[in-house]
Amino acid sequence: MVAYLSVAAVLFSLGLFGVLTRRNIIGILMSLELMFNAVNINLVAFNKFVWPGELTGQLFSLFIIVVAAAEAVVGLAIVLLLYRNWQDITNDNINVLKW
Amino acid sequence: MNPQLPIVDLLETLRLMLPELFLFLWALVVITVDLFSSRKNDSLVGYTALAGIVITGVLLTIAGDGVAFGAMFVNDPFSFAFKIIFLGTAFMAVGSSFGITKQKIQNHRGEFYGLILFSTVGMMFLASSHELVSLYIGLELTTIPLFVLAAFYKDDKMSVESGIKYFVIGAFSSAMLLYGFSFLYGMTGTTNLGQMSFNLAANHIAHQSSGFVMIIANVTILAGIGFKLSLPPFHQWAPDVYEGAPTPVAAFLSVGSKAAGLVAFTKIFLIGLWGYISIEMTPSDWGLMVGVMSAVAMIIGNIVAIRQTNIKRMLAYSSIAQAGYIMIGMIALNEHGISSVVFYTFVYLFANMGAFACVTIFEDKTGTTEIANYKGLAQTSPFFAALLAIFMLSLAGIPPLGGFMAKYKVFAAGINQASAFNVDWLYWLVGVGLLTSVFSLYYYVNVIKQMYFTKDASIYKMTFNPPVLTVLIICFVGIMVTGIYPEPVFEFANKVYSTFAFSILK
Amino acid sequence: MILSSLIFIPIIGMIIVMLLPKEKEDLIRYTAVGISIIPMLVSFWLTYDYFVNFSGSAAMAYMEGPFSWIPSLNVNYHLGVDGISVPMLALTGLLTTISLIASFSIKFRIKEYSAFFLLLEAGMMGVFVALDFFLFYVFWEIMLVPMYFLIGVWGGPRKEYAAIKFFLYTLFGSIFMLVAILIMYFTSDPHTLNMLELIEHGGTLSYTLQMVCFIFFFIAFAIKVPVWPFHTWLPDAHVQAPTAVSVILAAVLLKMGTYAMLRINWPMFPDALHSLSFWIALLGVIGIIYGALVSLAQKDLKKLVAYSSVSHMGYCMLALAAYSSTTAMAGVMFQMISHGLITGALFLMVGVLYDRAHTREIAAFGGLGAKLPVYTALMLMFSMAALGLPGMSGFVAEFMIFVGAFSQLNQYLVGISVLGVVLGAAYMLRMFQNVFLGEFNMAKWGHLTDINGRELLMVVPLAVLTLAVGIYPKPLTDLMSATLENLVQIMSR
Amino acid sequence: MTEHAYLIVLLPLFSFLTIVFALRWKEQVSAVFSVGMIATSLIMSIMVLIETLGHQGDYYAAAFSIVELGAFKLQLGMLIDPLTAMMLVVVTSIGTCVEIYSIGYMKDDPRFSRFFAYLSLFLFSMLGLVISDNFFMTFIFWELVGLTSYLLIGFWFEKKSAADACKKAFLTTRVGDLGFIVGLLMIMYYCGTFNYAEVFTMIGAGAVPSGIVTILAIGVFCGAVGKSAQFPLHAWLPDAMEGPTPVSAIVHSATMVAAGVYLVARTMSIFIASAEASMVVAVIGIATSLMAATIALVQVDIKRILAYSTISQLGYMIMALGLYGVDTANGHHSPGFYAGTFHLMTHAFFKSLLFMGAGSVIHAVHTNDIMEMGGLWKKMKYTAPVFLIGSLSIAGFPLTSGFFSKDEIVATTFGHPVFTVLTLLIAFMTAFYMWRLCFLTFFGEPRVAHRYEHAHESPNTMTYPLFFLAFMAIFAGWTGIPALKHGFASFVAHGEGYVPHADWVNYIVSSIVGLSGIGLAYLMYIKKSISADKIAEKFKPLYNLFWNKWYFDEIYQAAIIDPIMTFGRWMWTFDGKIIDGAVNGMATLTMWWADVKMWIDKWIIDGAVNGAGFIVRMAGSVLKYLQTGRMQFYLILSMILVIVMILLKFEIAHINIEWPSMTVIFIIAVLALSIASRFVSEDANQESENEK
Repeated sequence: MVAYLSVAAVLFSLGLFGVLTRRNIIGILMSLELMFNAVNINLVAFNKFVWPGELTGQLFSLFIIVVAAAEAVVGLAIVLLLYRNWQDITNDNINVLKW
Repeated sequence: MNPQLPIVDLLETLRLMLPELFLFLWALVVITVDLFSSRKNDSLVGYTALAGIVITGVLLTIAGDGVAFGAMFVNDPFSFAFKIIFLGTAFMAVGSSFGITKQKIQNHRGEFYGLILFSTVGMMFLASSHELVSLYIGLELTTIPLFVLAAFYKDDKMSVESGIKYFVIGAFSSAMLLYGFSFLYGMTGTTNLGQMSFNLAANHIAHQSSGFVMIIANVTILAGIGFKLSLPPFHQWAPDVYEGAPTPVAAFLSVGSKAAGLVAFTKIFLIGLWGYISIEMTPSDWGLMVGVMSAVAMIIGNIVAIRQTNIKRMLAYSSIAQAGYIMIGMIALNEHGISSVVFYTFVYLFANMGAFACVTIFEDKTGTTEIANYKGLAQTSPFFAALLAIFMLSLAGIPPLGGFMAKYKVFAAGINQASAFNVDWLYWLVGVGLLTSVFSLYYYVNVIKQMYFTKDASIYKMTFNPPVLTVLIICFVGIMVTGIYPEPVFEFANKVYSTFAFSILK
Repeated sequence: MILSSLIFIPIIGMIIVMLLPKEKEDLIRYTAVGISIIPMLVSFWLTYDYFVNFSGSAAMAYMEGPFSWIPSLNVNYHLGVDGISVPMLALTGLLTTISLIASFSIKFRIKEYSAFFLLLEAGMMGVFVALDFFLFYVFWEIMLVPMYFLIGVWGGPRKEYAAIKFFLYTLFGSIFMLVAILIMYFTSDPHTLNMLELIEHGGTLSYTLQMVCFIFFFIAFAIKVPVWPFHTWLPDAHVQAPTAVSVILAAVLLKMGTYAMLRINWPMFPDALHSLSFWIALLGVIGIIYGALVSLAQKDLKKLVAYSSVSHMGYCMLALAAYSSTTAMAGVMFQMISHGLITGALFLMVGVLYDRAHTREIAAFGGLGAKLPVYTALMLMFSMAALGLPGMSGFVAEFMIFVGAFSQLNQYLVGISVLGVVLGAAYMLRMFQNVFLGEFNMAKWGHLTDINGRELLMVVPLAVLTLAVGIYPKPLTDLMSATLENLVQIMSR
Repeated sequence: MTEHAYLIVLLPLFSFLTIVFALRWKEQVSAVFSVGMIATSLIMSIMVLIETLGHQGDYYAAAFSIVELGAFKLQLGMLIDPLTAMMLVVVTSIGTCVEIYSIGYMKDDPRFSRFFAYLSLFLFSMLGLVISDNFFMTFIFWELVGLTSYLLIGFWFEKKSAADACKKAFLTTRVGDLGFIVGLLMIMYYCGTFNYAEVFTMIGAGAVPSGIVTILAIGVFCGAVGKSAQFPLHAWLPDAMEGPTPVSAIVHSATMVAAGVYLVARTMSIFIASAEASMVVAVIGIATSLMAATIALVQVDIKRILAYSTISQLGYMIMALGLYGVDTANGHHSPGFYAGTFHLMTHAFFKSLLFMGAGSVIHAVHTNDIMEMGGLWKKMKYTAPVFLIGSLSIAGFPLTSGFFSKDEIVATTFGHPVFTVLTLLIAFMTAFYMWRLCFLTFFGEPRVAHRYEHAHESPNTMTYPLFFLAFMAIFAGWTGIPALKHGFASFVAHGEGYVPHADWVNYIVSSIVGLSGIGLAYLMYIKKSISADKIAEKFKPLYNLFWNKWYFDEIYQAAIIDPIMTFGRWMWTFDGKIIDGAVNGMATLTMWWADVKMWIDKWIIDGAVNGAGFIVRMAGSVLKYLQTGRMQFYLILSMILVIVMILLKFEIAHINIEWPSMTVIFIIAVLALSIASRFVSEDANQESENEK
């Protein structure tokens, strides 16, 4: 189980890394998905190894997958808008709002 | 827990969920009405949405208390209180957005109102959820429409920017939250919050220390919710997003979304982790951590707000500070604690929504949100100026307005806890709260100063459309009533406390 | 009923004034004055009735309540008066009316002005009658808002600074009071906010807690008084505020600090009081000397009067430190009343001059005695009263303060404080000489006219009272003595 | 009559009120009214005096409380004893004279009726002071006479000198009152009452520690020092001559300044309980007297000479009372009390005579400078003789009032040789300067012609009072002739009283001293056989010292007034800069904090991003991440804090990192990596931008 959890942790960290460093917003979106998936792995692993009686964890991960998909859709739509307005989706350049 | 699903009484469930279901359907209706109404009839959709909210409110009283879906969905006074707050927020946000639907987004009114209603439905689900999955769903249902709403001026760079920022940060915080959830699940094997606290308590007693995983879970969840509550250090998105988003949306965010965060916080920390914390708040639990965050929130929020020139940013920082005040009540786990949170949020709803409504009116009229432009308004629009002044004073906590009662209640809760258990740092926290509330006065009355203290009359004269006038009057009445005769609200807040989960556990 | 009417008549009046049309300025003025006369008469009647029927005992009279207001916080609507609040009520009633008459010289936004002024009166009355801590705090804070507007909108050149300074200072003090109230509330058993019960309870607190609460309350009230070194808001607020507001500020608002000390701070924490009394006296003496010295250096008439308030309120602090002497306590009350009358009148007089000459610079005048005989006579009288000339209320107050303080406090300290008498004479006479004596500049001030009927109407009652209290203070001491003796007993327990 | 003595006090008050509120515009009516009132008071005073002569013991009226707080009482009450009765007559009779005199003197003044109002108020205060039976009441009227003195000195307030003088008078006496107040406080503290009789009984019974009595007595004496213009608070009295001359005659010579003496006499029972305090009194008295006499030798302003003479004479009385205290405390018998009070009375008459005479002269020649007068004898047939009578009296010419009273003072000093010598020296100087004044004014040739031309005798209203006073200046002293069985000495007495006896040596010595003074003046100013200028030349330093009044004004200005004013200004600055500054500083600090963030963002970071120099950019590339507006920055910052939080939590919870330590290490590593990579890519990015 440690292996599963470690994989999840690595995945989460990779996602975190991506969110923190990607300049392209699409990249950030993808990294976010990685983080969600790390959570899913965690949940499924816990369900399988620690609490095998019920399917709660797996159920939870299904919900997460669905919601993450919905979230991604909205995110991509906003990215589109962003591109329309700024002709750019580089994260650093989008900073009119500050201070 | 019983592995078999309980037999569901369908009618009972329906009754309990009636308001949410209705509002969900009504949101669809609103979008549909927009399709069929003519463009010239510019307020029909809005009134439809308002009517829906009012009807939902009525239904809410019918729904009553109870448990559905195997304790996934619980209606109790706590959820009722927050549902009222959410509906109120939605009502005021919709009410004050008639101006912008006339001018800026006339082609997308239906979607605008519909999304607000969807988000409200999410919040209401959140308020009733008693379980991690439904809590998560509720939270997402709340925020996803808000991403869209923040970016609703689709040709406005700032609005879109605020949308993307809100989106990335919102999604990120969800991920953090979920990561924590996964550990909670791993430790307890359940997603039901009540069960979770039992299991945790057992675990705690068995091992005498909850260990490392618990801390990771604690902190990541706190981070996730911290983003929603815009508590430092997770607060920095708030001013940017508030400034860029359409003003009613910013208002909705500042109250509704914050209240949703509070609900989530309460559910997880005060119910789910109840077995883990102890009433004395030993250093190993979340109390001190939240305390520090709340202190920093009050300090940063109030001090940075002093130098803001844009009223929306100013209100954003102010809302950061207000969150800090609420958290004092949250930390104080006594009879005043949770009821003070409810009361504070209730008052905050009126004051902040009122202030934002005024800002909306002003922005619709003049297209600007700079504080300096409010100069001399007291002479051309005395009613407007007086109301905004009252809202500001209430936010600053001057008696006999509601804001004072709320602050008093919160500080009373803090002092009570501190004196009952000799928690020294809680005294200091309350001290910081009081001190920063003096600072806060400076920027709140700065607006008043602009409006009143100049001899020259303003070049603007405010006009009100009926819904926004209604909103303003409701806010005014709300503030005055909670300030002068707050007893009914207090009584209800106390009922929330007495029926609240942890008090039953105790 | 009668105490509530003192609070609510001004509030109703405020609403009436707000409903009047903005253009009818005279109507608004007269309505405001007319409304303020009612609580004034009520407060006079109350004083008389108290004197006749209740002055023999120390118990609260005309108690209203406790009616439950916010049961979940144990907040009650609880009013009552005794010998120390009754004179304050009369003072408030009288000076509000006088100030409203003085406000006839306000020329713009009269409706808002009058409304704020009436709200202010409600707040002041409330502070003096509240017996519930929460209620007290609410009234205490309510006054800040109208005061902020009154200074900020109708004030002088640096009004914004002065207004916010006043507001922030006082609010800063209030938060300490709030903490102390909460501590008192939660340490009492059963939890209560009733001042009378808390006075009983306060003595049983541990020494540390008493000290903390005492100091917290003290900061709150000391800022209001203002005790050196919390006084710096005062000159700014006084100088920038319009005349009538300065009058109210000096005559009533400052008194609330000392009143609250006498009502709350002192009796509630006897142990803390006993160990801090020397330091309080020291602050008082510093205030006396310091205020007088700074007054001596002033170039602006109003500022001079403002700083003289610091000095005069220093006497109050000195006397308050002598908690076990009834004489000193009576001295405090007398000083409060007489400072209210005298300084109020002085501000009015300065305002009268300012309305005509449009300057307050002492050096700009000279020899006005030749041109404005009546004005000069009145001003002379009030200056003399301010420097403590016998026959005026200020003398009785100062004398009782000295006698009381001398009997209990460090006698060298009191000896030093007597210096204030000379310094007080020095700044008052310096002002009087430079403004009224000497050669008259006909070309510059030839157009000045003597004091007119309306202005006499507002100053003469104060003059008469100053003299009456100074010549025959016995009714006033009779009014208060039972209460004061009881207080002294509580304080020295 | 005695039981209605309060009417004596109240009539002038009534006169004041009537004039102020009713008779303001009717000048003559108000004058006559006011004279009528004071004359009635005079008649009643005489009746009181006669009654007092008739019966033994003092009369006390029922006291009337104005403040009553438990044991603490402030009362008003009457005490009629011989001293009071004598003072009542003195005050009212001189008051009547002065008021009549003023009708003529103030004739053309625009504030004529106001003058009478003030005078009435003064008389009210003075009589109240005299009649009082307790310290508190005395203090009240004590201050009120100060007020009226202020008003009367500043009567011609358009003159800057008058305006200055009235302020100076008030403030200087107030300084003395300081001590008086402290004395009162001690009396209240140690005796618990202000009533004279009770206080004296207690002190006499030794209920108060003797050290305390000394301090207390000196405190009370401080009041007298201020009011009676004794050293070191004498400087105000000469300046007070800026007031109208009738005022000088009554307020600043006969009555108010004598109030200090009266106070010491009244409270003599305190002084006899403390030899030290009495010695202080005596020394102050003689020092004042000597100093004032030396100054008077060289002055040329007629009123100032009289003023210094007044100070000198008051010093005499004080000294006599002080010596009485010393002697009695030591168990000796002394005529001091009798001498002091006796001189108080005689001095009141002849000094007011002199002042009014001087007023008459000034009225005639319109100058105060005696160097511009001369030969007025011929023009002023009435004034000149009475003035000379006054001068004889003050010089101690045999059989005048001054002769008897001064002899008693000299007699008092027997047993204190230093005092005796000084007293005689002062008597000599007094005779000299008074007659220098007379010779320069009335005899010789007119020195300024036009002054002389316009000189004329004064109207009757002015001269008749002079006649009366001249009569008194000669015969008032005869009440003290030792041959009388029931003379002044047995009437106004302290304790068992003093039986005077004719001391011929004393009479002869003092007559010689007085006459030689007159003779020297005659030689210098009539015969001119001794040149005044030469002597002045010879003793230049002394002359300058006297001429400049021992530099007291300058010293006070430099040592007290200037420092206080400077200190006041300094305090004001302190107030604004330090105290207020501290408060505002806190506010500024808060603001500054809010600003810092914006400032860094605006200038350093944006500046760096816009490529303004390499170093700035390097710094900026670090600081840049403080910039808000970039969400990844927010996230990084918050994640760092999350990590910190977790680590802190570990630390606090004492948790050993177990199996999932990898997770933590990973997260930290990831964060570190991400931050580093941001730097690298940022720099690379910027360099590429720069290349473009």
